[in-house]
Order: sequence, then C-alpha cells, then structure tokens
Amino acid sequence: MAIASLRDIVVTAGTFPLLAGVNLELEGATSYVVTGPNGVGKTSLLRLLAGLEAPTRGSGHVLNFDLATTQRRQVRRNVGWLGHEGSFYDDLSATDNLLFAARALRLDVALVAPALERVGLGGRLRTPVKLLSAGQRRRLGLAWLLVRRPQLWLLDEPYASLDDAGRDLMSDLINHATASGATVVLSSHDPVRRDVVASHIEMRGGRIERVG
Amino acid sequence: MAIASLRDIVVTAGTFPLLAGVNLELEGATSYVVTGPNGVGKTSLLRLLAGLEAPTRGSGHVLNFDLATTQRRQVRRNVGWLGHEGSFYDDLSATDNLLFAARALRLDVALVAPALERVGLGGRLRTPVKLLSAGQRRRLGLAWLLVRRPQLWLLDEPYASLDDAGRDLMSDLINHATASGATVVLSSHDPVRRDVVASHIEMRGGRIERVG
Amino acid sequence: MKKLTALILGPVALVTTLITLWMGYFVTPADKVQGELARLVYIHPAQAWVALYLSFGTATLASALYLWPRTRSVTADRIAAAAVEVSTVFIALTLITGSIWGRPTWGVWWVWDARLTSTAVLGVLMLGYLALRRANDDPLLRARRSAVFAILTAINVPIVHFSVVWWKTLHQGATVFTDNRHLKIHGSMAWTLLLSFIALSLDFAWLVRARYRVGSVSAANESADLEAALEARRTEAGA
Amino acid sequence: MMRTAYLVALKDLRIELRSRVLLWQVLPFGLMALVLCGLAVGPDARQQSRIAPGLFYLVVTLVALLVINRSSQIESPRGTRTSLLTLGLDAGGVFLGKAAAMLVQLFATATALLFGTTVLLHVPVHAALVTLPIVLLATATLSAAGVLYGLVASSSSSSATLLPVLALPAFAPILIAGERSFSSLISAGSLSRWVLLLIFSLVAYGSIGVLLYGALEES
Amino acid sequence: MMRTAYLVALKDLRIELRSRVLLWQVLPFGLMALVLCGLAVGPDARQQSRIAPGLFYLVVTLVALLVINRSSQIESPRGTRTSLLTLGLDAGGVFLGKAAAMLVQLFATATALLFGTTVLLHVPVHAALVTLPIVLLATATLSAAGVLYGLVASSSSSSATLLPVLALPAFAPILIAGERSFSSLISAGSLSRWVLLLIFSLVAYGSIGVLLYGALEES
Ligand code: HEM
Ligand SMILES: Nc1ncnc2c1ncn2[C@@H]1O[C@H](COP(=O)(O)OP(=O)(O)OP(=O)(O)O)[C@@H](O)[C@H]1O
Ligand SMILES: Nc1ncnc2c1ncn2[C@@H]1O[C@H](COP(=O)(O)OP(=O)(O)OP(=O)(O)O)[C@@H](O)[C@H]1O
Ligand SMILES: [Mg+2]
Ligand SMILES: [Mg+2]
Repeated sequence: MAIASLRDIVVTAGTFPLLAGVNLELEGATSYVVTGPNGVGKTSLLRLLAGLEAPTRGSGHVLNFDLATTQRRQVRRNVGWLGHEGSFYDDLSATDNLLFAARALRLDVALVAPALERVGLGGRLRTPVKLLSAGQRRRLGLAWLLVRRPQLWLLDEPYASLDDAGRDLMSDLINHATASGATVVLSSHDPVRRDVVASHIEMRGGRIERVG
Repeated sequence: MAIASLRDIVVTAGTFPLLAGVNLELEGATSYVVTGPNGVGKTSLLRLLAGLEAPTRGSGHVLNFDLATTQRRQVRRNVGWLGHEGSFYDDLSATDNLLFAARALRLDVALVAPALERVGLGGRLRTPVKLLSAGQRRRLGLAWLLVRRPQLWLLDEPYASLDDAGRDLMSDLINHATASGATVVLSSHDPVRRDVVASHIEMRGGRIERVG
Repeated sequence: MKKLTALILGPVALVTTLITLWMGYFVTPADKVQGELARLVYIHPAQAWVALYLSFGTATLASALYLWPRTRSVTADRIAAAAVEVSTVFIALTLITGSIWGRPTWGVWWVWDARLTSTAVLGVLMLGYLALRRANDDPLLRARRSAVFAILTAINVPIVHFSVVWWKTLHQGATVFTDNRHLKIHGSMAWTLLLSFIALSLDFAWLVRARYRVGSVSAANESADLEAALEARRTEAGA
Repeated sequence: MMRTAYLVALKDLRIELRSRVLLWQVLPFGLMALVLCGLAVGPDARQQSRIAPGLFYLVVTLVALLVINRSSQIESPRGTRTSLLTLGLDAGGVFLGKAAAMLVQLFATATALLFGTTVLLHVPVHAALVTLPIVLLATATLSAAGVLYGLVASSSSSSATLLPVLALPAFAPILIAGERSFSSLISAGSLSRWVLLLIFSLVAYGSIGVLLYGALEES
Repeated sequence: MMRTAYLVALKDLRIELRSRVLLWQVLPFGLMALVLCGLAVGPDARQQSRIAPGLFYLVVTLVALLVINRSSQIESPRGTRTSLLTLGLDAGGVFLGKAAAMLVQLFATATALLFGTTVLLHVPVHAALVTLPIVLLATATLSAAGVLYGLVASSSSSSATLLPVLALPAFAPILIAGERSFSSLISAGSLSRWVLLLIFSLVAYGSIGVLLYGALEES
C-alpha cells in the first residue's frame, strides 16, 4: 500500500501558490530525494507531507490520515521532521529537549542518551540548544529521529551544515531506516550521495515534473 | 600587506572559549576556505573577522582596524558578511532592503536592480523577505555583496541551500572578487569546488591547525 | 425568493430609515425636559440594540457554525467578519449619540456608568477581533483564530456585563440619569421608536449583506487570480 | 491528557528555572509598576490605601501580559511554531499544562506583589492575608484565559503588541472582581458574588480551552 | 549623521506602515488601558478628574514600552541582531533616526489618548490643548530613552520582559514631570520647573544616545 498519496494538491500562502497541483504516490520502505531549483517548492512539499500545511485544493492521505481534515494532527504525531531551523526549546539542553519529547510521546526514555552519544553530542549534553553550532543543532535533530523511529522521515536538506562524519552518519541512518521498513523523503541540492539508493522526485514551478 | 592578522586571539561566550588562541595572516586578493568538524569554531572565526565578536585575549587587525578597540565598527562597515540567517528586515521586500542599505552606505543605488536580476530574484522583487525560500534568502545576500563590493568577503557556508545554478554563480562571484583584488574567506563542509582556487584553513578545537 | 430579498432589502431599509427620521423630526413632539435632544431616542436605543445584540449575536452564531466541523464553511467566516465590522460602526455610533445625549444632563461626555463602560469594553473587543483578522493573512488560520476569539468574546459578554453592573451599584447610590431615561412614551412616539428598531435592523442586514458580497466578490477574484497565479507559478523557471 | 499536562507544565517551569526571567525581570517590573502607579496617583496616603486594591490588580494584569507573552514565545523558536506542533500532543493536555505552569509563576509573583502593596500602599496585613485565596482564583483565571489569548495572538509577526489588545478587555472583569473583593475586605461590600464571578470565568475559560485549544493549534 | 538618521527613520516608519501595528494594536491597547485604569480607580468621577493626568501618563508609558519593544524587535530578525550592526552605520545617526521614528508614533498615539482622557476622565479641554506641547516634550524624552533601553535589553533572549524592568525606573521621572505639569494646568501648581526637568532629561538622553549608542551596539 502507498504510504502517502497526493492528488492535485494546491497549497497557497495568501494568494501565492506554493504548490501548484501536486500528484504523488510514495511507497513504503523506500527513500526519495526531492530536487529542483531554489524556491521551487521543496520545503513546501515536505511541510505538506508533515501535516504542517493544509491543502487549499485537492486531496491527499499520509499514513492513512486525511490531509484535508483535522487528522493532520495525527500526521504530525507520526512523522519525523528535520527542518532548517530545528524545533527545539532554545533554553533547554539537548538532553532535556529529547527527554521531554520522548516522555510526551511515550517513547523509550533509555534511548535518549545513546542517541545523543551516537550523533556526537556527547560533549554538549548540558549546553542550551541556542548555543549549539549550526551542525550540532542538525545533529540534535538526528538524535531525535533515532529516538522517535518514525514511519515516515521528512528531511529538509539534511546534509547541509553537516561535516563529513555527520554526512556518513546521516546516510547510514537513512539506509537503516528504509531497511527496517520506513520511508524517507529528503530534499537536497547536492547530488545524492552514492551510498544512499533513492528515487528522484524532480520539481519545477510548484509541481512534480518527474519521479524515477 | 596582510589584509588581516590575528595573534593568539581567544573569544569566549560566558566561560566557554569559542576560539582558543587563533593565529592567522590573510593576504589580499586570495580566497581561503575554513574547514573543520561541526562546532569547531568556523562561524566564530568568521564573526571575529567581521568585527561581530570582541577578542577576550590577544590582538588582531582587520583591514588595518584594531579588533580590540571601537574600530571594530569600522571593520563591520567595510566587510561583506553572508551568514546563515541573513541580516535583512523581514517585513521589507528584497528591493527595499537593498535600497535602504545602499543609501545608508552611499553606494550606487542603480546597482540594486541589476544585482537582484543577476542572482535570479527578478520574480520576487516585492515579496517580503520573510516569505522567501532558504535559497532565495541566500541569493539576496549575494545580491547585497554585488552592490556592496567589499574588500573582504566573509561567507559562512555560502553554498548551503543553493541550487546548482546558484553555486556556479557563487563561484563566479568569488573568482571575480579575488581577481579584482578582494579577499574572500568562506567556511564550507563540501569539498571546495574545483572552479574556485583557495587556500585551506583547517581548524581543530577552536584553533587553527594548518593553513595552506 | 433569495433574489427578491436581495433586490428589495436595500430600498426597504432605506425607506424605513427615512420614514423613521421624518417621524422623529417632524411628527413627534420635542420633550419638555430635554427638548430637541430627546429625539435621539429614535436612534440611539436602536443602534445599541443592533450593535450589542443583533450583530454580536450574528457574529457569535456564525463563528460557532464555523468551528463546528459539520457546518464549517467560508460563508460562516465571512458573515462573522462582516457582522463584526458593521457592529464596530454601530458601537461607535452608540457611543457618539449617547455622549451627545448625555452631555447636557451630566455636564461631561462620559460617566463611568455600567452600561457605558461595558459598551466601551465590548467595543475594544471588536477592535481586537478586527486587529486579529488583519494580523493573519493565511485564510484558514485567520478563520480559525478569529472564530475562537469570537467565542471567547461571547462568554465574556455576560461576565463583563455583570462585573460592570455590580461594580457600579456597589459604590454609587443615586444614578444621575435614571430619571432622565424615563421618557414618557405614547402615541406617535411609541410607533416611531418601534419603527427605528426595525429600520436599523434592516440597515444592519443590508450592510452585512453588502459587506459579505464585497467579501465574496474579492474572494471570487482571488480564485480567478489563483488560476492565473497557478499558471504563472507552473511556468516559473525557479530562482 | 493529565500526563501531557504534567509534562508540559514541568517543561515550562524548567525553562523558567533555567532563564530566571520571573525572578530577575517580571518581579522587578511588577514592583516598579506598583511604585509608578503610586506615583501616578499622587502622594495622598489615605487615597492610596483606598485604591490600593485596584492598583494591585492593575499591576497583576500587566505582569500577566508579560508572563503570557513569554509563555507563548517559548513555543515558537525562531518565529516558526513547530515544536509542540510537530509532536502533535493532546491539545487539552497542552492547554492545561501551560496554564498550570503560568499559574505557578503568576501566583508567586502576585503574592510577592501583595506583600509589596501592604508595605507601599498601607493595606492592613490581615486583609492581604485573607484575600490571598482570591488572588489564587484570579490568577488561575488569568492563566487559563492567558494561554488561550496567547495562542490566538501568536505566530503573527507582531504578537507582542497584538496580545494586549486581545487580552486586556477580557481581563477587565477579572480585575474588577479582584479589586472589589479585595476592597470589600478593607472597607465593606459584598464578597461572595465576586468570588462566584471568578469561579464562573475560570470554569468557562478552562472548559473552552480544553475543547478549543486543538482547533487553534491546527494550521 | 543627519542623513543616516533620516534614512533609518524612514525605514522604521515604512515598516510600521506595512504592518499597521500602531493603528490596529497599539492604539486600541492604549484606549483599553485607559478604561482599565478608570475601572481600577473606581467609579467616583470627581476623584478621576484629579488623577487623570497621572493615569494618562501611566498609559503613555505603557504604550511606550510596547512601541520600544517593537522598534528594537525590528532590528533582530530571527534573534540575531546583525542587520544595522553589519552595516556599521554612524551610530549617532541610527540613534536619532530610531528615536525620531518612535517619537512620531508615540506622539500620534499620545495625542489620541489625550483626547480619550478628556472625554473619559473629564479633563478640561483647554488644559489638554495647552499641555500638548509638553506631551510632545515628554514623548520625545521617552523615545530617546526608549531607544537606548531597547538596545540594552535586546541582547537578551527575553528582551520583552527585560525591557520593562530596565526602562520603568528611568521613565518614572518623566511620568512625574508630565503628570505634575499637566495637573498644574488643571488645578494649580508650578509648571516651569517640570518643563525644565523634561528639557533637561531630553537633552541628557539625546546627547548620551548620540555619544554612546555606538558603544552600546558593540558587545
Ligand atoms: C456614551 C454614552 C451611552 C452609551 C455607550 C449608551 C449605551 C446604551 C446601550 C448599550 C443601550 C442598550 C442597553 C440594553 O438594551 O440593554 C442603551 C439604551 C438606551 N440608552 Fe443609552 N447609552 C449612552 C448614553 C445615553 C444617554 C445620555 C441617554 C439618555 C439620557 C440614553 C438613553 C438610552 C435609552 C432610553 C435606551 C433604551 C432604553 C433602555 O434600555 O434603557 N443613553 N444605551
Ligand atoms: N506571498 C508570496 N508572494 C510571492 N512568492 C511567495 C510568497 N510566499 C512564498 N513565496 C514563494 O514560494 C516559494 C516557497 O518555496 P519553498 O520554500 O518550498 O522552496 P524550496 O524549494 O524549499 O527552495 P530552497 O531550495 O531555496 O529551499 C518561494 O519561491 C517563495 O519566494
Ligand atoms: N556556553 C557554552 N557552553 C558550551 N559550549 C558552547 C557554549 N557556547 C558555545 N558553545 C560551543 O561553541 C561552538 C561554537 O562553534 P561555531 O558555531 O563557531 O562552530 P562551527 O565551526 O561554525 O560549526 P558548524 O560547522 O556546525 O557550523 C560549538 O561547539 C558550541 O557547542
Ligand atoms: Mg527549502
Ligand atoms: Mg557554523
């Protein structure tokens, strides 16, 4: 069964169409790379899939939840999101942030410490998130995905601002996720790394031009 | 003459040393790439060179202005800075932002429109900056450098979130800048592109390990 | 039927308003105590009724309909917005006519009477609603937020009302104008008063309808624009 | 729902403990505002004692605005409200949790301010002590309403200025009720109806919050 | 310097025009605060007329806090204060420009509020008219001081709560001077010394701002 399917979806911001009619089917246990020039709508597509934007027109399902209704909240709950800005509390430390989120979603709290260690934040456990460097913040997002183990991963330019070790880690995680049955959608400007096998979703002018 | 020279500079945030004793000489008309793992202090080094951080210890000059004194303000005025977040007014459009900045620094206002056209923002002249996509915001920063024509360019991960055309444009601009006598310092995690000739500055633990 | 209503609503509202004004000015007598100023009775109470009950009730109802998933529609949102806008105008008019009326008796433009104060507070709530609408440009978000705010305001109305009434009655013995408010109403005056309520209610309906029409026309324009915008977006090279 | 509420409240209080905004910024502001109100009223002490309850609640209302602002800012790091959003937590629980955390902060500040009022504006100590439970009730109402208005106003780029417009009119009855009941302890007057009014408001805001917070968080 | 000031002021006013925060948010807030003060003081009208000047200036001070907050927020997109900083503009000019833009906004709001005060709190109209120039003076002082305190507060992540603590003590003398001079027009009292105090504060803040704004922007 398709893990997500979008039909003729238009998303507008004010009067401007961020997405201008998107059709898409995502299979389980696969990774997808969304590509396209700047401003084409990659971030908007990922936000739509995460249940963070409501469609103005068209219909769509993600993980069997209807995007057009209040089920969008359920989508958010079940999706792993890694964005540009990071969605953490600036004043709390990395550990506190993950502990709060894990407890709130009734996940295994014991996973937090190893996850932080794994992404290389072992030396910054008590530093408030606002003081972390760009790459460290991205790594914290990664750690959250490790704790979260979502069924659908949505990664907006995950490789940006990561160093080489971080990129390898990221690729590992993506491969691991698809191997264990999850679906990964990432946007990227870099040519996809050879170590990640993925279908391409090419966007142009707020629409999807080609999948394959 | 060296365009910048730092001697044993320490920069602290609270009690934490962002930079732990940096020595560096930058020549004119050259480009430098700062590399190193996440959290090593690349952004901090660029901020120091931009006059945005004050040294806690050590001494340094940038463009003949002393970093330890109030001349830091002069540094800021004469340096071109392209950061992660972009330093524009969110509520104003791209054009209004550049016009304001150009007028304030008595630059040629006629350069604004062509610069925006050149970086590919011709179709977003009236959109408030807060609505631009990540790459478009980066491109706006580029446009500002085109208007600004500074003597020292400081680019924090300039290739991140740019598409291929944008990267080519960026490389062009960097080469053009060094050719016309300016100095460019950029931080990057990507292996530096072949089309840009640059010396490497390798950082490790808040210090510079190797230049060359 | 709908068409007919649309056709005659404006003219009927206009004519009843004119008749009210004519009767208020020329047919009914001036008051012995208050003189010509008493004629405000044919406009002020009706304004207050429209502002506080009719339009606010409409806005609350429409907002509740919007929040209830089964009845959610753009129409409800638009009607709520139109009703609040019109209501703001009527509240302003109520305050103005009331002040003009009260000035000779009180010697000042404003007293901290319960009814006056609660009207003012409600007026600010309406302004808040409009400010909230302006501050969001995403239509869905705006509709949701302003509907919730309207509901919050609705539960506030009784709270504001009782608090202000009690606040007043505790400290103050004799109210200045309870006597003055007791106008002797008879004959033509009663009819004119009744007519004024009908006339202003019709005016309200007319204005809301007009505002609603403006809203839906600009929305229609927007969706026509959306087609054009979609086309433009699709052919964009990307930047 | 209760679990979510508990976790959210704990998290908000922990952030507060880390940043110490309450102790170093909100409380001094409250005291300053109290002094300023005293100055605005003029130096006649007898008059001051009479309007002390009003000034106290005026200042509590202003403090509440600050705390609300801060509490809703926490949820929007860098302008994008994605933290609790992306978790998709139980909305009623989030509402209760944030309100509880706000109540703790507001009540603590209000108690300190009440003490300040007795000293600065010559209120009898016993009146202040007796009114403390009502202060608790009033701050609870302010918190429940505050979380709602904070969310309604948030995410607009100018939420810091929008919030006061939306919230102040709604706070007016709470202010009156608090002031009247406090005054009734100093001079005379009926107390019970004001307490009832506060209880009614608290219940109204509380239930609306639990029901509608989710609808607000959407989109 | 003047050129920079002009450009900065124009930019700030343009941003204000785009967002219309003043008209839709600050002004209604001011009016509501005025009503709230009326409620807090109690229903006795005679008393109200006497403390009207104080309440007016209290509300103007609160409004000033909002406007200052907004004005310094503009300079820190996404939390990092780098916009005017990286331009390295003439600091004195930036200070004057921001203060001028703030003065325009504050004075416009204050005039509207003054009108509100005459109506709601029964101030004689002639007194209000005569006091208008002093209101101009007071708002100018508030603006000059406000830009400085806004900058000091903006470095902290919780600037919205820090600002009031820093600014209120400094605003107290301005509030007193305004209130006393306004009162002296209604009842009796000396006017000139308060005007002198205001002029002195304005000159002091103005020159400190022009001289030290740069030093403050550092760090
Ligand atoms: C700014 C001043 C005033 C305001 C805001 C105001 C507001 C209101 C409101 C809200 C109502 C409707 C109340 C209800 O139906 O429950 C009302 C009704 C009325 N007002 Fe006023 N009013 C003002 C001044 C006056 C004055 C000065 C007079 C007469 C001397 C007056 C006479 C009346 C009368 C006769 C009614 C209708 C009968 C009644 O319900 O008492 N009003 N006003
Ligand atoms: N109100 C508006 N008016 C005009 N254009 C708008 C408006 N709001 C958003 N946009 C445009 O919508 C697009 C948003 O695209 P999105 O952020 O999804 O791009 P992206 O593919 O992620 O780009 P990038 O590679 O730069 O991150 C941008 O082109 C932006 O300029
Ligand atoms: N108060 C603090 N306590 C502990 N560490 C701190 C504190 N403040 C800053 N840091 C650390 O200082 C470093 C800042 O580095 P900087 O932002 O310059 O890194 P960078 O080289 O640009 O990294 P990236 O490649 O991720 O952008 C980070 O490692 C951060 O964790
Ligand atoms: Mg993007
Ligand atoms: Mg960095």
